[in-house]
Amino acid sequence: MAQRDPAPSTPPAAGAPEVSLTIPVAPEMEIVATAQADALGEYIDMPRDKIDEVKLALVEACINAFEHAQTQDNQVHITFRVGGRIGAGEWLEIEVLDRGRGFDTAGVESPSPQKTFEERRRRGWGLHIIKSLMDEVEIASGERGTRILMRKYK
Amino acid sequence: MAQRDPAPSTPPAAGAPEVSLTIPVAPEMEIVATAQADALGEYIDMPRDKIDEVKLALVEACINAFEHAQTQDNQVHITFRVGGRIGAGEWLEIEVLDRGRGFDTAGVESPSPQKTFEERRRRGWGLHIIKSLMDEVEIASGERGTRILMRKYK
Amino acid sequence: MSETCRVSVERRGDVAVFWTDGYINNQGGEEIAREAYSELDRGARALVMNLAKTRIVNSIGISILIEVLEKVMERKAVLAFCGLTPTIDKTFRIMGLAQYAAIYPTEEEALRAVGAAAPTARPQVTGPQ
Amino acid sequence: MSETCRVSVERRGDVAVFWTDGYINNQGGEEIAREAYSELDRGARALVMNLAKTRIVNSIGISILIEVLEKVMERKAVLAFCGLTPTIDKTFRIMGLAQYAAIYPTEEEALRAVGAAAPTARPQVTGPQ
Ligand SMILES: Nc1ncnc2c1ncn2[C@@H]1O[C@H](COP(=O)(O)OP(=O)(O)O)[C@@H](O)[C@H]1O
Ligand SMILES: Nc1ncnc2c1ncn2[C@@H]1O[C@H](COP(=O)(O)OP(=O)(O)O)[C@@H](O)[C@H]1O
Repeated sequence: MAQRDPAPSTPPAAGAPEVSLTIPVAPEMEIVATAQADALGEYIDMPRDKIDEVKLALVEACINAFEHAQTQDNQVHITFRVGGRIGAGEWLEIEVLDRGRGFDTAGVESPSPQKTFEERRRRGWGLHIIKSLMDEVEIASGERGTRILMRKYK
Repeated sequence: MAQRDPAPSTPPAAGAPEVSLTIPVAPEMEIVATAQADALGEYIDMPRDKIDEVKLALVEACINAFEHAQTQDNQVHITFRVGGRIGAGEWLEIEVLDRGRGFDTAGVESPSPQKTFEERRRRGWGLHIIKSLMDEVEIASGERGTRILMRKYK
Repeated sequence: MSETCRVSVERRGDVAVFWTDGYINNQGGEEIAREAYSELDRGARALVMNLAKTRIVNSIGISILIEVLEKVMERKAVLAFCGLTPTIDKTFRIMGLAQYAAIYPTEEEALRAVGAAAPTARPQVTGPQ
Repeated sequence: MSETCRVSVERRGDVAVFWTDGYINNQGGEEIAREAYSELDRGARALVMNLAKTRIVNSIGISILIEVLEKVMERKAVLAFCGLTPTIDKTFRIMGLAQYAAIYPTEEEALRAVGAAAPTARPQVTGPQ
């Protein structure tokens, strides 16, 4: 991988089956990407509702890259990994990487229903939703792009 | 792409949305790959039965790479492209590439029901099925690997 | 594109019932908003949205639904949702939509709660999910 | 793994009815073959295979079904398929399976054709498609 800046602190799960997907920055491509989360969720027999949560988190990560990243390559790079011991702690991990302009992760204001309804600031929920729906989330962003690493246990 | 040997003669459709997927050589990963064909078939509103044909062709191309290619990288690289004018000649194209040992495409014997039933040579149908189910197929193989480029119109 | 949300609406007296089918993103949300505003303009006092055929609503889609909800409240009308998947239900709660709009498991319960006339046959929603 | 084919079998007199659910590859094919040989050993004179819940049979899976067919013919029994998707039907014809085995649209027609007793309730096939 060309980009080294936003390195997650957890080491990649060695030997875990890995599927990588590159989608263009284009409307509804985030939904095309969710097909892969679906297939890999089914592959590890993850319950349907959890697969739906993973799919929404993936959608949010993709549309962030589409909306905010201003990538040069016009692509979003997604890596899916499944791992854990069968029957004990199996998980699906998704890494969403864009080679865009990055952002200051510490500077993002937390959303709240109050801000949303009373101050009519209705956007700003994407990252919060990702963190709420996935079991582990790591966000690394810098001038070479943004990487979101998120994992959900079965 | 590192490999240049098996170059298809048709130029890649410029500007067509392109999704690329890399799967590991592992049991049932071919089915995980079909999820992408499904999603992109639906994206261009391809009829269900045609999507099924594309999926089987993709399965056959993947299991050939799994069974025969002896890849070093233990991966199969798949690129999906959709193109054509909306309402007129829209298509889904799939390129399946392995960096394996390749084979002599001219030397592959055609299968037939007679050989299958009378001579009990039941295998050898994969490439034939791919050609039967897809509208256009190009196979290029050399010592740097094998590339199957196949297209189906909507 | 197949995933684009289809919206169909039926009026039952002063209650408008919406059925969505497919992914609700900015486009789908705007389509719902358009229909909702037109129903409010035509005097609807309650909107019931049945999302049973929608599996994903993204945060942009929800932000538009919140806009609709605000308009509904301004008009002193009510908005009720039903047929939510657990994930959509969870997201609606996270974003606070559930604090201002009612959520019911089934369309029947939602209609009963808003005091709608008995449901008639449901119109055909065309297009894939 | 979810996609692995599940096979269930029910005996109706000397006819064995098979239902598959999921992807038929080498594993799924071998599972079917195992069950088929055991039914032949137990005196079945006809096998009816309902593939309605299978959307993909790969060429390795079909090559195993052809092996089963050959064994069936050796035993002077018959093999009938039903519930095929258009793509599976097409592939069976391409590979010549359709020349030696009968293909019927529905299970009812297949059962009638092989002269089976009236169908009873179908057993539950567990596991996802
Ligand atoms: N991939 C990204 N590249 C650049 N900036 C991003 C990216 N993802 C998020 N951001 C920044 O973080 C902010 C918060 O994102 P999010 O919580 O998803 O809400 P929203 O997208 O509705 O603004 C965005 O407004 C944007 O400034
Ligand atoms: N990706 C590949 N790499 C190397 N050899 C291949 C590949 N695909 C096909 N072949 C060769 O072509 C032959 C015919 O393939 P196919 O028609 O799919 O039937 P089968 O896989 O049942 O042998 C194979 O036996 C193999 O020798």
